[in-house]
Amino acid sequence: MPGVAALSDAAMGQPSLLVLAIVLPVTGVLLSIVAGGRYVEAIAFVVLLSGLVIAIFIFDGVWRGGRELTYVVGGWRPPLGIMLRADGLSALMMSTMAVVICVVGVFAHADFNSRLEAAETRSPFVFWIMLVAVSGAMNMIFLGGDLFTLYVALELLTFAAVPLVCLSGSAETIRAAMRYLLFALLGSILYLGGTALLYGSHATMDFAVLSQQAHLEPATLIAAVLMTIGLLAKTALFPLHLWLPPAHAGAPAAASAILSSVVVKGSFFLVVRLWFDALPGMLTPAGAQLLGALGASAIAFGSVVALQQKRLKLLIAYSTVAQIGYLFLMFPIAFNAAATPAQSSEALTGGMLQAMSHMTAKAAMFMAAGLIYTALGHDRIADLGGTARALPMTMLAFAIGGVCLIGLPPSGGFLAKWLLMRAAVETGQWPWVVVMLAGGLFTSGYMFIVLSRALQPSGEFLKLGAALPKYREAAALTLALLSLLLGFVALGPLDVLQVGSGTMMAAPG
Amino acid sequence: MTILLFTDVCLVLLVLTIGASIVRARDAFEAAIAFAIYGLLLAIVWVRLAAIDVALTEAAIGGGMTGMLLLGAAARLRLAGDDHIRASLRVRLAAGILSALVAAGVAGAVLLPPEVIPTLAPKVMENLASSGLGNPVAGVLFVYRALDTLLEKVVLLLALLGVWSLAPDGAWNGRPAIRLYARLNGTLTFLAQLLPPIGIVVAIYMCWIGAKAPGGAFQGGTILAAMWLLVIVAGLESIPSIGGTWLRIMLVIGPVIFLAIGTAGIVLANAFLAYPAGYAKPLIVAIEVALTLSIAAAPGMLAAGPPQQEQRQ
Amino acid sequence: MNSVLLGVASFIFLTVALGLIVVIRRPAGVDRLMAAQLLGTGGVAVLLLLAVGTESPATEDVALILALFAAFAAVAFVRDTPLSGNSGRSR
Amino acid sequence: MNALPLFASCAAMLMGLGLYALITDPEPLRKILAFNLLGSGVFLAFGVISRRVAATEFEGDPVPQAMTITAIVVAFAATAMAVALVSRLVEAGGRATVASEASEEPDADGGAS
Amino acid sequence: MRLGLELFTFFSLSAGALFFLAGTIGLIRFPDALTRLHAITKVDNLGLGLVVLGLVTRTDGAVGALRLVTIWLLVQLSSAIVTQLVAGALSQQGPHR
Repeated sequence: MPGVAALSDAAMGQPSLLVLAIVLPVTGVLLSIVAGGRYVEAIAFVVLLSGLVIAIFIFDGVWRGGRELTYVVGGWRPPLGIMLRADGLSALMMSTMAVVICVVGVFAHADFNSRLEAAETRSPFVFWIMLVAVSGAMNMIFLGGDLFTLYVALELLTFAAVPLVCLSGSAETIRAAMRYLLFALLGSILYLGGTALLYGSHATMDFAVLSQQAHLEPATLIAAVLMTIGLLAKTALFPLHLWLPPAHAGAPAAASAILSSVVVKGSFFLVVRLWFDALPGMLTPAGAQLLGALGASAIAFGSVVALQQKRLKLLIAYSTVAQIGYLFLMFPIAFNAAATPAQSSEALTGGMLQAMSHMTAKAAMFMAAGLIYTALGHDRIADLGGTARALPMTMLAFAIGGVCLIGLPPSGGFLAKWLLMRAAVETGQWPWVVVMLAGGLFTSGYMFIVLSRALQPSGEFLKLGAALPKYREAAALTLALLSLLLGFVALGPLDVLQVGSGTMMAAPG
Repeated sequence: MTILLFTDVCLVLLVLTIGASIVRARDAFEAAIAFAIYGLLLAIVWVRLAAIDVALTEAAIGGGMTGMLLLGAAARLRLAGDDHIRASLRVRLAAGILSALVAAGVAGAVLLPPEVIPTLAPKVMENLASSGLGNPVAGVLFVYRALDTLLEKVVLLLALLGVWSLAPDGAWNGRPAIRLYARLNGTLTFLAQLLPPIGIVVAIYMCWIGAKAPGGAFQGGTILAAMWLLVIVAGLESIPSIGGTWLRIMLVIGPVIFLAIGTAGIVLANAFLAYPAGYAKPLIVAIEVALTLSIAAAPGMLAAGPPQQEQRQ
Repeated sequence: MNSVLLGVASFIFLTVALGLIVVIRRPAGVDRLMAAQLLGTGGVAVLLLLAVGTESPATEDVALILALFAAFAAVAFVRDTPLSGNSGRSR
Repeated sequence: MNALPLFASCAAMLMGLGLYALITDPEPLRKILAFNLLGSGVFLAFGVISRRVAATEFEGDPVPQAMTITAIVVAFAATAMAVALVSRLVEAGGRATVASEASEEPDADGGAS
Repeated sequence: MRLGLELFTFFSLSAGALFFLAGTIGLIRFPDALTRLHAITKVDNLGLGLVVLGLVTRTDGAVGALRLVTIWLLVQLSSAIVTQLVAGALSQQGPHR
């Protein structure tokens, strides 16, 4: 049913697609609660697939239309009402997210098959509903143009993500979930505090209105700082990363993939929106340098700790800590006093591409690690010998994901880092280039450790605990290949990022 | 009027004192009782800020439900034994500086308002008449910012699923292990028989008056939830199993009707969550009634906790 | 006359505040519960006086909810007080 | 006769108090309480901002009030979920602290662990 | 007549306020929990009753008056229950300070 609605609407090419991208997952969640466990997986698939179709239509509309799609909810224009907005950033992120979440859904089928059970069981029921909820919350974050709506969306995302962390129910994962929840709550309440102050100064929550009204004055600045700190706590940027590794490493593989690749991007996306769209030109070079320095520290810290990990999933989780650092390198580059609008925009493009590459690559790597765990019954790096021979497809997916993280051509990671570095060089900011190169070396280091272990022949015949369905390996490989091929978006779709990002060019620095 | 100013000074000092006593309490149980007091005080603060809708919400949720929830948890925790460890001096010092900075920043930002106070109040009032509502807060919640309100209901449901997801594997579809009042004496039973009818009347009144004066679905629903819990705690009714069809329907009925009317707006009023001209008020009242039912169910189940293996009665 | 009402409201609030500040320092949980009860009754009185004194009838509804929820802290308290075993709480 | 600066300072101080307790108190339940304190400070800031309008013809700005109501409900949901996690943690055995290893206690500026 | 009503209100409210004061003093000064319980539940309720009595004359019509009385009865009820419950809990717990 919802799928039909999606198609007919899309055929009309209406901006009401934006509404559908949010209404559909919400409907899915509500329907699943009533329909019960046996149907949740089917509902999730319908919703996620339609979500993918909707995302593609929105992308198509934005790219070919060359302008942002907007939808005024309830017919009340901002500042009184709420406006949904799809610009190049949101269209690209939304499509990538939709692909990732669909593939992870396919991958998760084996772990959370709900149709076999006679009665509703806990983990499939929770997993599928939360997966749908994550997609809805992310769509809301990508399309939202109102700071307070985005607060609700952030909470939606948090409440969908926390149960995914402790799906297994062990004391360890519950502790990780608790820690995650506390950080996330702290983050959202600080964000809300900033929202209150912004409303106090400007009587609006809308990005577009704010960007015209806001100017550098203490209250606005304090608000923006509070919101940024809150969002950084949710994004797990060093030194607020403490919750991430246990939470991401302890969850089931499919959940880890979603948490690490998709969920942290939600709050990151809002940081970008805040500084680039809502308060353009307000991030002082010093503030931008600070964000960059935190990013650099995250790269250093995450990589060094990743190198010391004994378990594969923890290694990948710490690699996420490091990769999140890369995302914040675009701020000092884009907000440098010397940067021309074109260079700022190049840095932004690089940063968003990094986010997309990490989304696909990290999901692939977590899925591969999950398969290895299923097959071997453990994920100790030291005992991975022979895995490459026993599970060639899985290891290939893992390796390709690593290639993207390191930033080798033609991967999306390469293009992202290349864009960032070029912008950095052109604006004379050499230290960030060094940081990125060093980060790449570190990444190669821990990838080498894992791959060299996996390529070693094992002493005895490697006994696989369980046979892996081919489609699961294919799912991991699909996303890995996608991350590899993301480098080719430079040939076309990447200029969609320019759509609607005109506001930030008003006053860089 | 200066006497009120003096009272406000005392009110603020009292709020801060109780707030500090929450932080400084020796154990979590005492802190939780202090928090229930704090919630009641905040309701008075909201009255002083002329935000009656918020005062009602705070009295029902902050003072009532959250207090009850935290008291229950603190008691369970106390049974498990808790030893109060303190953070190191270095941590406390750094936290103190950070908190002071945040407080100073917020104080600075709120205390120094712009010369012309920016507000949406005139715009809200201007357009309120077309919706037929008399309560501007309800107007914001259900007309201008209805999307937030709808999503917030989904947040409530997700939190409930999150709580349920903590059930042991075998206990799914069981009943939440809410703590009952252990002693068989007539006092609580008496209260649980007498108070709910009054509460239901008050809840209906709240829901009904919400369209024109402070009140509404949130407050009405929370009162219903509290009454329901009271009846359960007194042992007069058993709590439903989380798999119960009726419970599931109750939980989603509010958001579903909200969503349905909102979606119908695409066709009938040319925008999602828009109301056809002339029908705004009855539609909003319908949404509020349905939401009241869902809100009665969701916070009640949230406070009851995850289902348990052995079904204690 | 309204200023008389507000004056009485202030007076009652001050006595309640005084009681709260003294009681909240006491160690026993029961005393804190009594503080809640004190605030329940006194708060209702203050709100009613404010409602009539400032001519905002909706404030009476806040008092109504306060009255309705006044018993809840106590119910939760007696339900959750660990009675058997050591009663260390009371000292 | 304007008490508004008073409530504004109160909001800020509650935020500070809540933040301090959230960072320093190691027990999760008390962290939850601290989160609620912090939240109430933020809500009061909304209230003060709403009430600032009283200088004009309006009693208060309904938009921040409506947002506060939404946020109070969300905070309640968060509290319920956190409480359920703590209870489960206690049942699952072991101490109800959030730190996984005592040695791994986060640093001062590490926020709310 | 009007003056009489106003005087009635004035005295009623004053008396109510004094009862609240007395209740608080009792809460602070009484030696043990049970007597303190007396102080706050009984005396404060009387105070509230007097306040309501004073206010009834100031409300317009029977509905407003009824609402006030309902609120008072509600507080009465919950006070009575709380006293019972807490006293029960205390007596099971043994002697107190």
